[in-house]
Amino acid sequence: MINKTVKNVHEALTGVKDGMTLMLGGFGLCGIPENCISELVKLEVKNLTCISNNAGVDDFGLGLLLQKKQIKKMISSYVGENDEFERQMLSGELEVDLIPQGTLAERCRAAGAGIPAFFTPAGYGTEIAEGKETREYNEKMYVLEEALHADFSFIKAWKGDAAGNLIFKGTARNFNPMMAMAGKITVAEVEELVEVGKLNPNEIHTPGIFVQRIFQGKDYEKRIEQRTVRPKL
Amino acid sequence: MINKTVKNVHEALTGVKDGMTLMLGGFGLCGIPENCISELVKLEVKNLTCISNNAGVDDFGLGLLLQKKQIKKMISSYVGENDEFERQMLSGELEVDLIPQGTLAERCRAAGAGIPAFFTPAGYGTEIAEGKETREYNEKMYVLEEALHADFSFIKAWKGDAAGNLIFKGTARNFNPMMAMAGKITVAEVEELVEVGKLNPNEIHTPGIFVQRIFQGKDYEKRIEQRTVRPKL
Amino acid sequence: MALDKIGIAKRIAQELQDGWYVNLGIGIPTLVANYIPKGINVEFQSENGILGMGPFPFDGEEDADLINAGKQTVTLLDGASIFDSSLSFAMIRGQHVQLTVLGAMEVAENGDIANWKIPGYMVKGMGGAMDLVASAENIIVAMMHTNKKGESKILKKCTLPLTGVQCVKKVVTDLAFLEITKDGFKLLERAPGVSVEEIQKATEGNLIIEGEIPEMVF
Amino acid sequence: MALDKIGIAKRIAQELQDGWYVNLGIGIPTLVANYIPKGINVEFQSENGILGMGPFPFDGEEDADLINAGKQTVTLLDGASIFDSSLSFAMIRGQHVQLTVLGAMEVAENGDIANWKIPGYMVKGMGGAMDLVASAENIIVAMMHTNKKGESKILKKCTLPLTGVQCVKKVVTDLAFLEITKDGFKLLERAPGVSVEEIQKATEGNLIIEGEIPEMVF
Repeated sequence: MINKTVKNVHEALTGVKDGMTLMLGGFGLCGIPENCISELVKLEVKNLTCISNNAGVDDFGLGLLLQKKQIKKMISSYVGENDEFERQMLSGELEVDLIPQGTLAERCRAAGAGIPAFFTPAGYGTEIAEGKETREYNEKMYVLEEALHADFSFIKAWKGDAAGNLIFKGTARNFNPMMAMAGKITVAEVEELVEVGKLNPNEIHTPGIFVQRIFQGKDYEKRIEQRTVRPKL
Repeated sequence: MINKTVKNVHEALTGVKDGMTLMLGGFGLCGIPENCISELVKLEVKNLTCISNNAGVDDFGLGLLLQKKQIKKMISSYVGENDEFERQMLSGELEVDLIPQGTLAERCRAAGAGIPAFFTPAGYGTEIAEGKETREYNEKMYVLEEALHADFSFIKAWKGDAAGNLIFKGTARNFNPMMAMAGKITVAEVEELVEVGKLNPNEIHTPGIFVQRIFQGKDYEKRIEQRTVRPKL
Repeated sequence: MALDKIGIAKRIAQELQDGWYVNLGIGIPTLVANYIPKGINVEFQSENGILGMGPFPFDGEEDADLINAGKQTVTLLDGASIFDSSLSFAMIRGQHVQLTVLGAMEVAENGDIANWKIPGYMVKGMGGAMDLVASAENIIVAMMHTNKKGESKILKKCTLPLTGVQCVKKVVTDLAFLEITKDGFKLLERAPGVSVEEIQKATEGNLIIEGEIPEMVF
Repeated sequence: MALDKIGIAKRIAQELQDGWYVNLGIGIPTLVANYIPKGINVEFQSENGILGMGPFPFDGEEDADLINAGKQTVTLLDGASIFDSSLSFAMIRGQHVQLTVLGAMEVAENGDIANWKIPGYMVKGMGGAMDLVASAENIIVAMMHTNKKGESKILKKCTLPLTGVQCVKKVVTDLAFLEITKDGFKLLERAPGVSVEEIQKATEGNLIIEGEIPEMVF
């Protein structure tokens, strides 16, 4: 077994530098690497290109990096819910590349899977396809999209082991597995780091080969963006 | 919940016709849809194009269909271990299309994922790439490969429910999940059809949306091709 | 009388068919889930990774790790499954989802749709909309027939940046139920009490009126 | 004396580095797993869907649902994981596997490899070999230096249909340990008791001999 455990978040982020391209798992505030984000703020690394489906809210998630102006460019599918983001974007301080959500997911997977490019129908005939190669298959038009790599990927999982195997919980899975595949160095923070051999090999979502560093995270806030409920009967 | 249950293998194969393209899960004899193969033999459908990583052995797996000369064309990555196959291939009765294993897996997934084509490095510079578009990305050469669809996909899983959700066991998973995605009609046979709600949503390998028909299989032989053991200490 | 949002959702719900997997967009489309016709089984797909999505949780039972694409806390029904974003969009792109319902700012008579960007305004992104409209074989748009100034949003040609081309099949607005044909918007039904003339007036795109146009029945 | 299969496997095993994921082909490469250097942790990947593959099961404990790429019954070590074929080849194609060891019929001085097809003979297929050789950054070939007729299999140019181009990095044969450089096969080590002349004679491709060539040390 190859041991991927690191002591803490500080050791996990060794080597993160100004100007790097980072992927961060999560959908909205669900399944985001809270510990890694806090450490990125602490490290004060700048000019980051961040690839994440969303950009957090003003005071949580990637919003924390935006407040400190650490992000030069965001690559996302949806960036609402964030006033500081809007301000920086409209003022031109922040570069934003918007990508259809399915294309974003597939471009991450492609990078991890050694597929440099693939055709997708998403965005054909729209400004997203401008300058891109298009092609017809079975009377439908497709756009050629390329793999999307990262220097570091920051992943949040529910359970993990020293071999780097990960299991996610509910919709906190989302982009995490593909981004784990696409990072040169993938750092996984987990709610529960279990003994090797405790995870059922059949139930592992992300095999350890995609994870270079893993640590037990702490103080998870797991903030809910839209608390929608029905009254108890 | 959309109920995919059918009574038995006979009902499950309704609509299978001469000349169709079929996908069959499994690697070697591991994870093959034993019940569906038996029923295909019984149905005496002919001129089939079969997409499966291997072609079985003489008296088991796809070998049973070969013996009855029901297969016109095999699309596989490796077809050893089968004398009748060899005879039919060398005599020209059987058409064979050999595809690199990873490309085969990815072409099935692509079909199921609405991706008509993708670039892969496998086979570049070999006869596999002849007549295919090639392209350079980051100083490496890639071949363009297209999605591979099937009229029917036959899948073998360990556990399943009426919603069509599947869980595989060990390496019997192999090609089954991708082939489930690529069939116009996907038929799943399972060792254990459990009550809906018994499978943990977090542990499902193939979500029910990819399965059109499911039934409780029976009489699994699960033959071992190479029984390799070490003596008990 | 023109339909309210619930009326639009109710009319769209009538289009659901037994055995369909359905993706509902944010806003009016989400309401469709509340009006599934009796005797029909459908499953809702949420593009952040749920099949078999259920209603909101009971107060106190919400789980931060279980949200829908609108970031709302939800529940799972029996038979549900969870998957990652790439498999989720594999389902969508691979046309395993039979119906997509989403909102729009504009729809054109050729089926073009614009719903993600207004030049000069903050652009929040397309989320999964571009994948959904480019992939679904069956797209129903839920929208208001006109904007706040009374200008038609049912157009000859979209004026806003497109989300997808020639993809919308049907449109349910506060005024009418329209089908997109090669010649334009075919008027299928009128909202209760709304006249063909009112619909005609509110429609900039080519409106095809054949014979008697029935009122929607609820 | 020329190495036997076990000797070849042992020499290749010395190349393993701590923390590597390794894919072993069928035949001699499989034997490499038996000679992992002490103090080194590696994990074996089997392309049919295993990471952390262990030894053969104890007699009576074999499981039909747990086989390796050679269709042999195997076991899982602690920390193992199981996945489908598409994720397995994602690992391979995406270069997450640090070393691939496989057999060959021919290797050329530019790193071309032929190991899947002999025209006129029954072709069994390439299995995962084409994906492996096209993807791996580090490929070691385990093979005999010559064929049964004594003809070299270490060539200027492959005569058989290729499996992959310019991909092989190192070759361990019964006679020698060779590295492929831009100028040809660089002789790194001799099998115990085998002379440089013997190796030269058995090598058709350009053989680069620089200085004293050490014997392999086991």
